[in-house]
Amino acid sequence: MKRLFQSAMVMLVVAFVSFSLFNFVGDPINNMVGEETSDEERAELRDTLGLTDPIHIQFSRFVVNASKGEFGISYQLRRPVSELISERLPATIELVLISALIALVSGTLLGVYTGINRKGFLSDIILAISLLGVSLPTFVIGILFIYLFAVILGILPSFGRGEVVNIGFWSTGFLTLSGLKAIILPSVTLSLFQMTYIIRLVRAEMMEILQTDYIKFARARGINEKSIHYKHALKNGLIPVITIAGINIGTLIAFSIITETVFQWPGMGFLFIQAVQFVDIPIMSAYLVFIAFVFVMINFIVDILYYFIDPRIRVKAEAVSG
Amino acid sequence: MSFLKINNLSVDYKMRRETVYAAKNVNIEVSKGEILGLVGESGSGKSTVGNAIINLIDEPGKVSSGSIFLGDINIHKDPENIVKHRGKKVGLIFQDPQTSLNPIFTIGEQLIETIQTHLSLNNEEAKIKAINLLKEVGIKDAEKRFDNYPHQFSGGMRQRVVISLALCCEPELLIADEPTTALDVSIQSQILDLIKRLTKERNLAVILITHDMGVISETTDRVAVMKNGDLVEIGTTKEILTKPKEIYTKSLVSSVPPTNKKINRFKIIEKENKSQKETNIKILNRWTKKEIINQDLVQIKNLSKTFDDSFFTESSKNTVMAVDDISFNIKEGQSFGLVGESGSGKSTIAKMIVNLFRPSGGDIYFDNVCITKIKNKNEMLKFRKQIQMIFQDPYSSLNGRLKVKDIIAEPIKLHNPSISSKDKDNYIYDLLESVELTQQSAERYPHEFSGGQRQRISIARALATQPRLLVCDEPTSALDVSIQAQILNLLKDLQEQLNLTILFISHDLPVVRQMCDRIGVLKNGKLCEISNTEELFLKPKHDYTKELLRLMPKIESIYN
Amino acid sequence: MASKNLTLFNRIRDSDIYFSFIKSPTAIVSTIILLIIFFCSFFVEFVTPYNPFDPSSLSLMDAFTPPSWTEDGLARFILGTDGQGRDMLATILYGSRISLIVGFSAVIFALVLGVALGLTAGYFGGKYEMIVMRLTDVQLTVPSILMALLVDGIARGIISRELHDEMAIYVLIFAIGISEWPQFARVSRAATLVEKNKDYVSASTIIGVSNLIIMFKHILPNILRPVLVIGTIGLALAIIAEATLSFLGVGVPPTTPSLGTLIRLGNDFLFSGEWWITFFPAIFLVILAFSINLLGDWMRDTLNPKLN
Amino acid sequence: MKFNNFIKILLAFFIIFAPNNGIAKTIKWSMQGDSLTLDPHAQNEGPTTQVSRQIYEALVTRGLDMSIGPQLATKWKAVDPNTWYFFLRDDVKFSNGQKMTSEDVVFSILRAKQPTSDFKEYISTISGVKAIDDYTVQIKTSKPNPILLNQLSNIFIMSKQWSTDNFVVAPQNWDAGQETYSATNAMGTGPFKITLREPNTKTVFKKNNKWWGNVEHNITEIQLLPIKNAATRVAALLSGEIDLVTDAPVQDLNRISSSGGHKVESTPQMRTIFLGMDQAADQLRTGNTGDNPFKKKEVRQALYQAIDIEAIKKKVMRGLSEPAGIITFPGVTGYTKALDKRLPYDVGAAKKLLADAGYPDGFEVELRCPNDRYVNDEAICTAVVGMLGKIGVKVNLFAQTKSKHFKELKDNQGDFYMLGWGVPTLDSHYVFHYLYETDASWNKVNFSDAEVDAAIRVMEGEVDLDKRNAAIAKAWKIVRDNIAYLPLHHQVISWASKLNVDVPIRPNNEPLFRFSKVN
Repeated sequence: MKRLFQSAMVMLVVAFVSFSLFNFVGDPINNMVGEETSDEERAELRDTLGLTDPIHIQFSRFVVNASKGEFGISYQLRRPVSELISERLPATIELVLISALIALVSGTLLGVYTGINRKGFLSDIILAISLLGVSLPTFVIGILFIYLFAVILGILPSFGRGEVVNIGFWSTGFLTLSGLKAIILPSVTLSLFQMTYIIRLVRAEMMEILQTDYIKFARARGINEKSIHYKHALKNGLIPVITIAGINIGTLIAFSIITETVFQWPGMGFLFIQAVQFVDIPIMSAYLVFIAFVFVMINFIVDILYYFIDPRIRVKAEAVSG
Repeated sequence: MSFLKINNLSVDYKMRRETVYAAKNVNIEVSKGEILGLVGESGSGKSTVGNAIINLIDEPGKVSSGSIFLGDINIHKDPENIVKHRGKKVGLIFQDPQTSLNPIFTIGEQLIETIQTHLSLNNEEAKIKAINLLKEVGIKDAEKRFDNYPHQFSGGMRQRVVISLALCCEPELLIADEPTTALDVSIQSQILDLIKRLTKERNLAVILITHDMGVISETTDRVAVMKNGDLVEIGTTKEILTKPKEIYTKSLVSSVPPTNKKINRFKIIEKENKSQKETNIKILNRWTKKEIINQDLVQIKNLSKTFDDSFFTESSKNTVMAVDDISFNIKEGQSFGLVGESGSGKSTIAKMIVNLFRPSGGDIYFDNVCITKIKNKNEMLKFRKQIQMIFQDPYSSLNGRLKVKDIIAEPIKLHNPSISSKDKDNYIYDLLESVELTQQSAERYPHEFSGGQRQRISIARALATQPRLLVCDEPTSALDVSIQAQILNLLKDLQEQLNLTILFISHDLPVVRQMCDRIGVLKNGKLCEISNTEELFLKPKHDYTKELLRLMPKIESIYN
Repeated sequence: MASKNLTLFNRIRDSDIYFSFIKSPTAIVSTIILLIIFFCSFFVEFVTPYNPFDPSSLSLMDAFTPPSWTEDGLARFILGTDGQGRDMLATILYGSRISLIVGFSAVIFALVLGVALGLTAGYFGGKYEMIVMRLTDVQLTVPSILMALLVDGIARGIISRELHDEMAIYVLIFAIGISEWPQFARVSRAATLVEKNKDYVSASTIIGVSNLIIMFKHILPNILRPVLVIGTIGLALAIIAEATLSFLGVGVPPTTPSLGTLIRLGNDFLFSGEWWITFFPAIFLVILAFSINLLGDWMRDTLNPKLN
Repeated sequence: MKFNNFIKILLAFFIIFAPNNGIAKTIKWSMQGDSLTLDPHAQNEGPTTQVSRQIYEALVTRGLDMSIGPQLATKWKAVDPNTWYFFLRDDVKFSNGQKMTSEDVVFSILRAKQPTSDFKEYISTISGVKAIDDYTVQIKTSKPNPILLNQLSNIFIMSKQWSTDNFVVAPQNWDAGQETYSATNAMGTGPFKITLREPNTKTVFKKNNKWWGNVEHNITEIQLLPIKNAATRVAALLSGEIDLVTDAPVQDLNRISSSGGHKVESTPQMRTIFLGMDQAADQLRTGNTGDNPFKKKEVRQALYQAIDIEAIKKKVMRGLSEPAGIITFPGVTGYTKALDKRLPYDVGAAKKLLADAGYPDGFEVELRCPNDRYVNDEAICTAVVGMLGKIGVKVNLFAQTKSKHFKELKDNQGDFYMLGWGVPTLDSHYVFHYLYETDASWNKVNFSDAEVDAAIRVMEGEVDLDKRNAAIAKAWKIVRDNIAYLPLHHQVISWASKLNVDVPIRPNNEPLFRFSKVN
């Protein structure tokens, strides 16, 4: 309950920020009409748009509209923002999900490996590469990939989503070969940066856990190393990974802006970056609210997952409720 | 015929500049049904030996030589094979039951896994065995608690679970590394009784690693004394405690505060220690010595403190009574002891007296002024000057980023801003000498000092404001027994010469007996009884006091 | 004075950090590389005779000169020239200076803000702490790049365009800094919570030292280690973030290009054979970030703070 | 077991949904921008027209050689200078099968004159449209209009029935962000029809089997896949994902043509790039001298002569530009080689002119540039900044996206700016009418000359070609001597495609897929 309330507060704050964007960054009327519009027409428009109402009424109207997904009309593309977003949502979601999957799975696996084999040659290599990964800006990786896989080798597409299939309102690239091929480079590019973070975090976590008394005690009981590593240590080590995964997805959505720009991926990030350059406030504020919503949802899911995975939290909650 | 034979065991740590020997040519034998005490101060190598037996030494440590026989098998011949003996032949218990269990598996899962690692039992059989074990170590409702997670057990219960885990595959050797240090006295005795019982019932060979001579005296059959990696002396417990041969053992034994009598000073036998004479207290001339007037300096009236428990649980607002309606007085020049187990509220009282916490109820009077009601900062400063405190942990009580000089200068400058730089330096040197440190210490950083020396710096800092009341919160519980003796001597000297009033807080009854004139016994935030020291020890009134006295490990028990 | 220096020197030499440093070739190499980069970037006027931002010194006919070791290269342009005839090496160094200024300023801004808030939050606790920590939560809700884009977008909206170009670098510093401060706040709060409960703080309180002095004289130096580690890694992140924003075209204006801007501009020539225009700034950026990260990584291992 | 099932389901999906590309002849076409709207009257803008041109047709049209020829009208005649008759084909059907008649033509022309139309000024001289019979249309103009046919070639004919059915009788109100059926759907008489429209992502054209014309192409499908980033666009072409790029970056042409699988075609575009300087303002908005140096012709000439256009051609344009002396190009009535000759590049002379004008130390000004409109627009501006720096004029470059650039220019925010001008009518009048006439909509240098204005009136009303040409020549001489603008070059456009894709290049950058082949 407390969590829910906090989430609602966060959403409200973000909504207020984006509402302020609307109202205080430039004159919305100026953004909507041409310079030849007369002052009377402007005043009339202002009135019909309700911009003369008191601020709290405007804000509550904004919140109501936002909750219905209405953010007005893009200044640049002259189409309803809700439509633009819903058109591009599937592309971003698919890209982010695949990247998150790649980053989480490979990041965790490599992190566990390097955490356990601390001194190994392979571990050193993985760590060096992961450090390089953190040092390589996403856009550089993207350009490199395009050059290598699309131009020189010609095996993977360099832009776009390939063929998409529409299932209801959702357009998916997962059901065609070209769609699947098209997602490889962007998703790998997007995941690399996150993956290296996860490797390092999981590794640190594993190393710390392997130093703990209970691991030592397990060793002293003769539990074999495999079980110690992959049962005792790993399960403990995975708990923070859930949090990481949550943050990870959010960050991926943000970083998809870059990837989408480099690979011309028709998603929301691409839309957003153009909006920023054009000061297209409706799109910017809608995007902001959307991101905040995603984050709140992720946090919520993470909390629930914690409840199921960490007995310390679960038992406490039960004790309180029971 | 001894069961365990350790021959010429050496363990070394390759450090960046030199190789440190954590154990050097150690020879120990233990028979079945026998408890061997392995005693020594911190850094003596006692835990290293324990861990070395099953090759559980942390990097970069290594067993460099020696052999270890379990019965006829030299288990160190093939280091790979030791894994097989862990848990199966040798059980190990660590100090802290809080961290010894994997928090996300139920104790049942951990037991069954361990059992099935070594014994070929199916799940059902393993479960039956596990539950029997839990019953054996004294866990009630074993069937039900089998599926509980470690955090659902109290500290003592957890240690029982740990013991059951160590014993579940019926090892023949049990190594208990400080198994009761993290536990309260009452629970300590239960665990020690359990170990003794199991030793007999299962005919175990046991190595009990501890620093506590009382525990040694009450529990072990034979004792091995270690110092700096060397085995100093080994023999029956009685021999060692009553007729130690080596000078180190003698000093160790004499440093232990006796439980049955009050002595004036501890005898310091260690040869390095040159200043046996009474401390030269140079700061005396700066001290406006108070007349000893038979008057209360501190009056505690109906003091209470509650903590919000919302810190621990999310929703419900539980409040915990840490201190519950406590009243006592301390006379000027007296030393007053507060004893109690962990969670009894003794430190909370100390923190309220030094005004770190605000009481939830009741008042504290200092020199007949109610200091809990002071709001004005400058007014408060006057009392801050007169009440100082010495803390338990010498490692955290000094700011590692400051030189000793600056640490001690802080209170001096704060309470006497006009002091000249030269005068200040001289004062610092005087203070250092008063706590038996050299002037050169002033230029060094805290990490260059040992625990005992740091505690001295702590004392020097506390004395810098020339306080009338010194609150000592477990000042020696983190120190080795020989150092403890020195610090306690120092405190006694200072108190005598400066006519300090001391509030001495400790869980350690023998220490309190040596230090205090009057004692209050605390339990769960309530004061059970207050009486003069000798009266309390000889004629305790409250049941809890009696219980504490009964359970307190007594080094003298060996004489009986 | 001399003796004081000596003791400081001795202290450094005796410290574990120093020992670990000279034992770690990666730490030494990355430090040397960083020192060279810092030196060349900040004293670029003395390192190279060219000033790529003085339009009158440029000759368009020099444009697209390849690196000096290639067939068509000219000795006076070691790494070749870009499409405007600017010497690549000079352009990169000037660009790196801007990247470094932005990176350092952003990190310092984030550090000061984050540590101040985290320290006070950890120290005072209560409602204030709750508000600060909620704030970091909300702030973390908006990922760094997004935050920077938003700040930039808002700045474009409210600052006049002429001012915007002048302000761009400050906007950028603010944007990157504002997205990094929660890290510092969290780490310093966590460290403060640990330190606050240490007895030396209680000792100072009992002596009567004021809260402000306790926080900044006693606690601050003790929480600096993890903060420095975060700061080092944060520097690499800030430099990359700056490059990314500039690459997206919302960073510093092209008239004072940073490394990211250079890569973006050079990217147009990736396929046309003039690879050096994008390759050298990119590799320079990667070396810079990699060296900082190597150093940060070594610091993390050596100082071994628990970062979370 | 479970996983296997999953794979089976996945495979099944593939079989169902995988596109069948075997027989189809598809052209994948890419450029930087996308059509803004499919409504053919809502936006008069390059890519929008390029897309509409494949679906919609006009009464007359320009062929591959850019000459005007019949399309929906087979012939036409002017019975008097203000009355025209157009005789329509009787075999034209819309792609939905419905017959096209004069009623549709009348409807469409009137639609293009409505307030929400972007063509209302373009055809402002049309005063009346009338259907004489099913296949004859009468058009009346308010004054003699020598370029009516030119104008009509850009007015696309829609179906009245379809528009009525879908509530799009009026053009989409683009500025208000109106959503109409016509903005996302198209139904015309042209050789192709649109089957999929994802704005800024993908537009699919399929062959219109009901087209009336003689099918010369062999294309079954066109996919328009806009790629904003130039490098990505080239990468996509090189990797074979794209067949045709109609705005290939000049620096990549070598790389593309040397790939072995691609070819590059270039042709001078009907567009001249130039710089404008506000000559009317009393004080520059971005200057540092407190006055307006551009008022002085010497200053304008100094700037002109300081620009090394050959260096720009060689380094920035890679040889693909034609240095220009006037803002019009070969093929436009009024163009002559002599007019197109530039003043010599001469830094010394430029410095002297500047000193003579009273600015020996130069001055400061901001140069506004688009960065995504013309070939290497920003790079040209950067080069100009450097060149002007050499004569002491400190130019601060401000480059931004085209939509903002043009909008702010329209709002009179520029002192010094870059612009490009094409002449779709191939007549000098178009240039004068927009760029030189007093208070003309794109005359943002605020040039004003009574003689030029008078000459423009002659161009509009004079049917005697000799007199008209004389007026044009006179006007050109005046503006050239005045240095009203700083002409830079005529743009050369380049199309790059796979070797097997044959799309004839056209100077107006509009592909005509009905003449295209995939081999």
